[in-house]
Amino acid sequence: MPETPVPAAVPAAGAPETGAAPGAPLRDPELRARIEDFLADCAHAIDDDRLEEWPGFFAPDALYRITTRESEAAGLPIGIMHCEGRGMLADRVRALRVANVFEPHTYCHLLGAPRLARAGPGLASARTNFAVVRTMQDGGMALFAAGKYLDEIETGGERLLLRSRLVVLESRRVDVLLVIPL
Amino acid sequence: MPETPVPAAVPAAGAPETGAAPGAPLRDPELRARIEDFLADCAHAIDDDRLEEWPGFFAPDALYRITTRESEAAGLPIGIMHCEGRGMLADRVRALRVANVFEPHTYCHLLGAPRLARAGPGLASARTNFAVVRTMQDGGMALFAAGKYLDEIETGGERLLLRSRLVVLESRRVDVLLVIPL
Amino acid sequence: MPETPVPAAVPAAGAPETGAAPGAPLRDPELRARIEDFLADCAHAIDDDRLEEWPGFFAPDALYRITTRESEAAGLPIGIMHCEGRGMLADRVRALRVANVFEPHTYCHLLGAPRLARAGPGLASARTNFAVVRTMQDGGMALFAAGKYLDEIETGGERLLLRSRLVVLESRRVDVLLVIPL
Amino acid sequence: MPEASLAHAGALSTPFAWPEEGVTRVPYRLFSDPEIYALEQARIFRGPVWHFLCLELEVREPGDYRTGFVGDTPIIVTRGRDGRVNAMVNRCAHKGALVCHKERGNAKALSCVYHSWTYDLEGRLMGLAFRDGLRGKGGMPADFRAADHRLQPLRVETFAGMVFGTFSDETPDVETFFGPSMCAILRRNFSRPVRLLGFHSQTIRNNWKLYAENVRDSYHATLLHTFYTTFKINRLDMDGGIRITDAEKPWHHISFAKRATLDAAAEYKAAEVHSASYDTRLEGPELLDAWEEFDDGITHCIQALFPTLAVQFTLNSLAVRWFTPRGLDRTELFWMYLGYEDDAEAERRMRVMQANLTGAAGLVSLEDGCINEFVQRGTRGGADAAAFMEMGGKTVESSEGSRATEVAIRGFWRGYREIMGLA
Amino acid sequence: MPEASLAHAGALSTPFAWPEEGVTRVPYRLFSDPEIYALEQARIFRGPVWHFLCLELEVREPGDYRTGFVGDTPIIVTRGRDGRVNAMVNRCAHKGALVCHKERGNAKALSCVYHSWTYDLEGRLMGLAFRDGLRGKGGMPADFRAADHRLQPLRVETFAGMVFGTFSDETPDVETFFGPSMCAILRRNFSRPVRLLGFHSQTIRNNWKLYAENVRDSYHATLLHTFYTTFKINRLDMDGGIRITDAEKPWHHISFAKRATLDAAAEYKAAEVHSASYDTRLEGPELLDAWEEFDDGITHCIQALFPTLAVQFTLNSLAVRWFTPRGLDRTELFWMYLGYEDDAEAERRMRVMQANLTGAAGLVSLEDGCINEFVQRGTRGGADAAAFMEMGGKTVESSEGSRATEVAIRGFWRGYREIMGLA
Amino acid sequence: MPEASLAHAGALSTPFAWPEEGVTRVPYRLFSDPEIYALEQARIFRGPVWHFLCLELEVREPGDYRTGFVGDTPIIVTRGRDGRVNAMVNRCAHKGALVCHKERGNAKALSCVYHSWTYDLEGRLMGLAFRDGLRGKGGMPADFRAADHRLQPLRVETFAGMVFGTFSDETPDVETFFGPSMCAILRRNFSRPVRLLGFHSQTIRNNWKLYAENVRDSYHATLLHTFYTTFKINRLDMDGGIRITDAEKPWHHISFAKRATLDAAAEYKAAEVHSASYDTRLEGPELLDAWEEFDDGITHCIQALFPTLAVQFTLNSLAVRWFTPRGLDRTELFWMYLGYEDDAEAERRMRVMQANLTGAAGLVSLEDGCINEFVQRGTRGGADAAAFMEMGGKTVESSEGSRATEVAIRGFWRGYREIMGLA
Ligand code: FES
Ligand code: FES
Ligand code: FES
Ligand SMILES: [Fe+3]
Ligand SMILES: [Fe+3]
Ligand SMILES: [Fe+3]
Repeated sequence: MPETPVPAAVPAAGAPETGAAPGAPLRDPELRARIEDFLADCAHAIDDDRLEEWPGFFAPDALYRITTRESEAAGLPIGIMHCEGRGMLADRVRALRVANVFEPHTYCHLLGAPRLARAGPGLASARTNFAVVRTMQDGGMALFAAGKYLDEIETGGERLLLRSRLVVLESRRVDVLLVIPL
Repeated sequence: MPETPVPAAVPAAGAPETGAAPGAPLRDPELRARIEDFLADCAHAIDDDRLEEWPGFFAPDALYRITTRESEAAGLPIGIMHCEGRGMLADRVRALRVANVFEPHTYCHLLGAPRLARAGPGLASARTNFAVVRTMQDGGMALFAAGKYLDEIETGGERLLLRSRLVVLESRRVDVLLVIPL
Repeated sequence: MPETPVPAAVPAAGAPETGAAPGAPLRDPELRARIEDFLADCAHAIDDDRLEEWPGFFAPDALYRITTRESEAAGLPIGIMHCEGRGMLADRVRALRVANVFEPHTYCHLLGAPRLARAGPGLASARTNFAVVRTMQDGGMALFAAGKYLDEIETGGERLLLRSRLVVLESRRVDVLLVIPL
Repeated sequence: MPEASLAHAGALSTPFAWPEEGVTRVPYRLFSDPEIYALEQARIFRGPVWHFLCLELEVREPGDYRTGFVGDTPIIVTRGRDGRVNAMVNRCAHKGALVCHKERGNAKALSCVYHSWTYDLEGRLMGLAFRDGLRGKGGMPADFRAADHRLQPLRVETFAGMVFGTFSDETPDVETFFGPSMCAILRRNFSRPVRLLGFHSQTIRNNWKLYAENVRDSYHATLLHTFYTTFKINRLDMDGGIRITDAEKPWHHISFAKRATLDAAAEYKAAEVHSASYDTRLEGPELLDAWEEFDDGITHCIQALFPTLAVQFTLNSLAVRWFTPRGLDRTELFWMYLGYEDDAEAERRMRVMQANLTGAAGLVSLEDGCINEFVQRGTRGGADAAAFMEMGGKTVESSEGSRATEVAIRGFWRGYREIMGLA
Repeated sequence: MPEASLAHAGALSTPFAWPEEGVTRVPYRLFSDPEIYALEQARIFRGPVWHFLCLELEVREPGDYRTGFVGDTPIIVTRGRDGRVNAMVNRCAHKGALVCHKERGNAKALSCVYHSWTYDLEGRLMGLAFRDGLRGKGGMPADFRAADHRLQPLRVETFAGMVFGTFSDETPDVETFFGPSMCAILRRNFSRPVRLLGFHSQTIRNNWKLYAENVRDSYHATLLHTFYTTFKINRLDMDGGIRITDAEKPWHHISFAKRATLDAAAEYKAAEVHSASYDTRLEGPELLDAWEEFDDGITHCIQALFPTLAVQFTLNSLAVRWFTPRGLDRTELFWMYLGYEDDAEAERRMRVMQANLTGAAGLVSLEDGCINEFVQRGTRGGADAAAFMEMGGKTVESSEGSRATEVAIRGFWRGYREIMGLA
Repeated sequence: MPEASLAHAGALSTPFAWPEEGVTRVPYRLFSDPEIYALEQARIFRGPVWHFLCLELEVREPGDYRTGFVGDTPIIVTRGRDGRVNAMVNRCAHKGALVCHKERGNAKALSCVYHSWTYDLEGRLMGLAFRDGLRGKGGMPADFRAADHRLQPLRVETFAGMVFGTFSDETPDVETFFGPSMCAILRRNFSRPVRLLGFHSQTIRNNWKLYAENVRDSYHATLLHTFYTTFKINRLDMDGGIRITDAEKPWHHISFAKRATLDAAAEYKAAEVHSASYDTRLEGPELLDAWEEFDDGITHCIQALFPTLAVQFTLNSLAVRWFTPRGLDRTELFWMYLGYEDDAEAERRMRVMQANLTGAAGLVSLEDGCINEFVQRGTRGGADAAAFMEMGGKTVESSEGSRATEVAIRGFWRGYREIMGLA
């Protein structure tokens, strides 16, 4: 009972070089380098448990959501985490530090090459596949999360800032719990 | 019973900067950026289930093979998949859509930095390590494939095209089945 | 009983664009490309079992250490491997070839984007997250190691060379054994 | 040991004796013995109990199907042409393949991909390929009767938008099983058409019964989930209590609290509640924006339905939570977030925000993802030891005035012990 | 339970009774009971059965060795100096270490790395380090006799380029075991020297016997593998049939079809074959380029040899397929693709292309990677239920005229039941 | 099968009989039978044996705690206010949760996060939240006595900086258990305050007893670990031997060698030692820089303490190694590297360099990471077979003159058999 319609033959062109990433390609080497470093820094801040720095990567009114591929496809408004504004990000970090109870663990982010594009004046978009390896205090190590970051990055200011980050997880199932941001 | 011969001492030079990748280094920032985006787009098209776009990343007479490290070392002509020409790629996609039966699942590609080189006029070579995380509909997530892409990329035209892609898997054992192209 | 002190609010600035990586950003496209290729070549030499080439990526008096996140945090001088000078790296390779007994297996390195910085005249620093997928001869494939490379790279000469590489593993537990260098 | 061998407690290779203190004691062996697990499959999951299958809205249209599990047994729920909801085992009558290998879909008929045996939406065999062979050769023998073969059906009842199924003919109807008091509150929660707002699941590394206890444990919330306490969303010093909804069958319960009635009690200072260390200013206070949705003043209400379902209305967050054993020490916990079709945009927005409190990353629930694993791991090597649960006394009866009690947990074990036939 | 405890069906902690309908019924318990698995190791894998070990070409030269498994037991196959093929358990006579820890190699002798006990290529202990200690201290006692210690040998026979081994002295010779009719077709396939063209494996998540059924299931191919049907490579409306090669021991069978004889039958329209939805134009038609390789008109031929081997010649694709249990619900399936040494380049090219049809990514075989898992999962919680297999009747006899039958599967179970001693 | 059921060998579902040859034979079933594993938990890990818990330096300050395992049972070790070291089961007296879920820390009291039951550093229940409910409602019944509830304590003794614990009152004191000769050498090694230099662990894929054998196997080192041999760090042709430290209870032993006495023996040529192929020039010879640290000439000394501890002094590398079962075929091996507080910088540097020889990546130890797995895998399907260990004779007695013997392994099995009660 295959519901999928029979596809057309190979698309004549299909502009594969831009693919899903919207907007014009972003090829300025300097800006590419800055964004690559920025994305790496954001991941490393989490991996190194410098979580208090993490909200600083976002614009004051940034949107940060973690959801699943399945929920996103279904257009469901509730995912797994939903923060509006840097303050809510900071609240998450402080809850983790002082309120929440969980077994100590660390993340190691593996980022694929970010697919960059121009999304408007002073705005870049990036789609970055990622995987997060979680390690428990006893040395137990596992692939905890995989998915993609869909980012909007403000490039106008002196420092780059995330205007929005949508984290789309491949799996709708979380192993144990999610407390350290992805 | 170690069959390996005793190795010589450290090679005097061994040109480690080029290593296995053939040809001259490719350092033109613009072309590097185009190829990086191209490789990412090709992976994202698969990950996002835009499979009908996938053959469009290949030249009309392209060669696409999936084989294993062990088979490649033994010089065996039969690997796991062998397609000659864009048409066979399209047939694979259409068979997946309308004929083959399997449990729904998705891929998430993680690409390492591509090692680029000039392979001739209008031709670049790329060796890219990759891992593919497969997620089943019930949320079960696992490392499905790891290996390397050995690509020949036509850089002469307005759009980049794969002249050939050899996918060399680390493992000779496939978990359950392989139907979505790697 | 949370020992962690209550954190301050969001750091005013926190220079997230440089984060943990020391020194000034390194944005010269040519040098970035050379270093990216160099790091990939070093990983590919191991993955392709060209281990005899591996010590050639290091300066003659280079320091190479593998340790764990936990040991590093505790400032313990003994990690998992400690080599001073290219000679000890070569000894490791030769022991692997002729003396040590283990089941054949291969590595596939997945490197994240290296976070580069200038660390002094003719010296660059790089922090690169990595994962290593280990595949046994029977096809058994698993995430064997994840962590970060903390590198010092000599950029003055004709060829790049590692002055030091600190491999910090996420897990303090090794699966079975570690004989092929990471 | 084969599942087949464990229809009765008498079949256990090691006899089980419940401690004489009764359900104030629970031997840890119950969380680590594979024979007990097999026995539960027969007595509880295939026994005289109503099991939550899905929400009606998941099979809204005729032909909609949705797969799931009752214990280890794979299930299909369908909406028939006649609009009625059906449930059957997802096991082909031919050779046992999953008939539906997709989690959701819509189909005119259920066709097994292996040999194309095809069933109607009630699970009756409609036809099979090459039944008469080809050109008179091969095919089924003359005495083959399609009517003898069908997908094993479950009894199905829907209530308040929820679909329940049971394998047993003895199970009383749903409203009797859950009791009028429970059904009343469920009607309150599902008084208007609901819409799905979110869905995800968690793997928790513990025996399913540890989560069943956790849901009924009104004693832990304020101590473990300090975010709750700190932000005064739910504390034991609010008016609230535990209502055992059926004194005869104290398997289910309702836990409720009225936020407005908070009257900070001295015991909170005494209690080792480490939330004391947390100052209560939120930088993003909109997180807790809420409105009085009902006039009974109840702002926090959880209904625990035996064995594996909980419905919660916390502030304005309506969620259905259920869990499925995935082996002796693994359980999958499902979260389904709901709103009403006619919610105003501002209301939906608040429900979305409040969802941050619960689920796999919930500010006040994430601890439950690991705490039951801590019990699973803590009890290793302790199969002969037992839990001690006398908080709120040793009896099983409603505790309208206080939630500093383990009465609801004792109620669960009362039901468990009875159904399992563990003397 | 220790393997040691299960030499006889009588040792099962839960007695097993086969349904009175006989092999038209197969209780699902057989796929989920660890004691049955242990019993199979003793009765089938260490019992009076020939097991495929490898191809002769894998141990071509003297000193070549190749490791593998018979059931759970690790095995070494060697080519001796005398050119004869030997097989022995890969378990050192000293303390049980794997003697060969590499999958393949060439060695003058087999030396265990742990304490350097060294064996000749037949597995006889040749020597051991420090047998007499050092300077007369330590070493083995005076009564130690090297001749008392050796690697446990298997009986070995080679046939048609294949190496078979058995643990039992009762097993009749290979040609008797498989029967003349089977041996004839194997000779046809291996009439000329073969060359290895490809090799890979799959992990399938099902009990090994579900794949054994699958290989013998001539009823499913046209229905599940719709690529087959669509491209008219193999359909039930071609001349073809099932040959039980030994009426007394109906454990093995040959399935064959003649592509040229296709005469599209009405039943195909009737059958719920969803391939109908697929138009048959290939954009890369060279995929199916083939030539008439034999004059018997047989274009599709599968030989299933009890218990875990299949040889297939589909169009021009010659492959040897075998599988090994990796636990109760895991099986490893191996694919070895062959051509003839004297193939013309164009012929080899066609074999390479046709390999796209089979294997882990095979356009007409990939479904078998998951379908047996669907059965494994569908039968969970159903240990007391059984499969129903009366397609093509209830008997076990050749069905030359039709493959719309389950006769070959019933034949497998006849053999299984007999060897396992399951009354 | 529940752990609870296996307090005695008589409870085994399959009777076990040790071969008449005694401890020169070890049935492979002992490495693959889950019931044996469960029996070991009761008889050995919860039995009359001292188990290594940690080093004193890991709980140096009052309030320091460190968690670990004795077999499968989770443990907490604490340093009390009174400076004494305590050990208790990491299982809350309330409902069994891990009381400490962090591996290390310092705390005034041990507070379980689930319901805040709080224990002092000796494990006595100090208080619990809402014991009297709130405002007189809820809380514990009148007859609740805190004194009836505590964390299950272990007996603890410290010796030479090591902390040992036992569950049994029968266990004699530590010095009696290990014997004067063993204690003397331990005192030699820990004569001065030590400092932690390194710590990591390995997962090895074998039953824990295979590693226990490996540690006692003086016969394999020179043959398997060819780096040892090649660089003449430890060879059988140095003066050295095996000292069984207690003839009555030959469970423990000391293995020693004097590097300076090497007198290359002809047997090394004879022996199939593949290190012959390795020329001995190191490009980085500083790896082996060492100094004479003791005046007894002993340069290589391993103390194996029943059941799962080894202390080693190789050249100048002092390490404590212990292992914990993680299931039937998994074991975690821990390495802790030590130096003395008053080491000179040059000395510490040499200890750091020499650590390259051992551990998970040790040039002379990495083989032990896989060799026991080779035995685990080699013995699959061989539950009825047994290891043969007559090197150095059939008795269990010191072998001062030679290490070409398996006497220490036989000693281990003597103890194992006695404690397990396996006739
Ligand atoms: S198993 Fe479903 S049709 Fe055969
Ligand atoms: S185990 Fe093979 S030589 Fe000892
Ligand atoms: S389980 Fe520890 S306080 Fe309840
Ligand atoms: Fe909770
Ligand atoms: Fe098939
Ligand atoms: Fe060793």
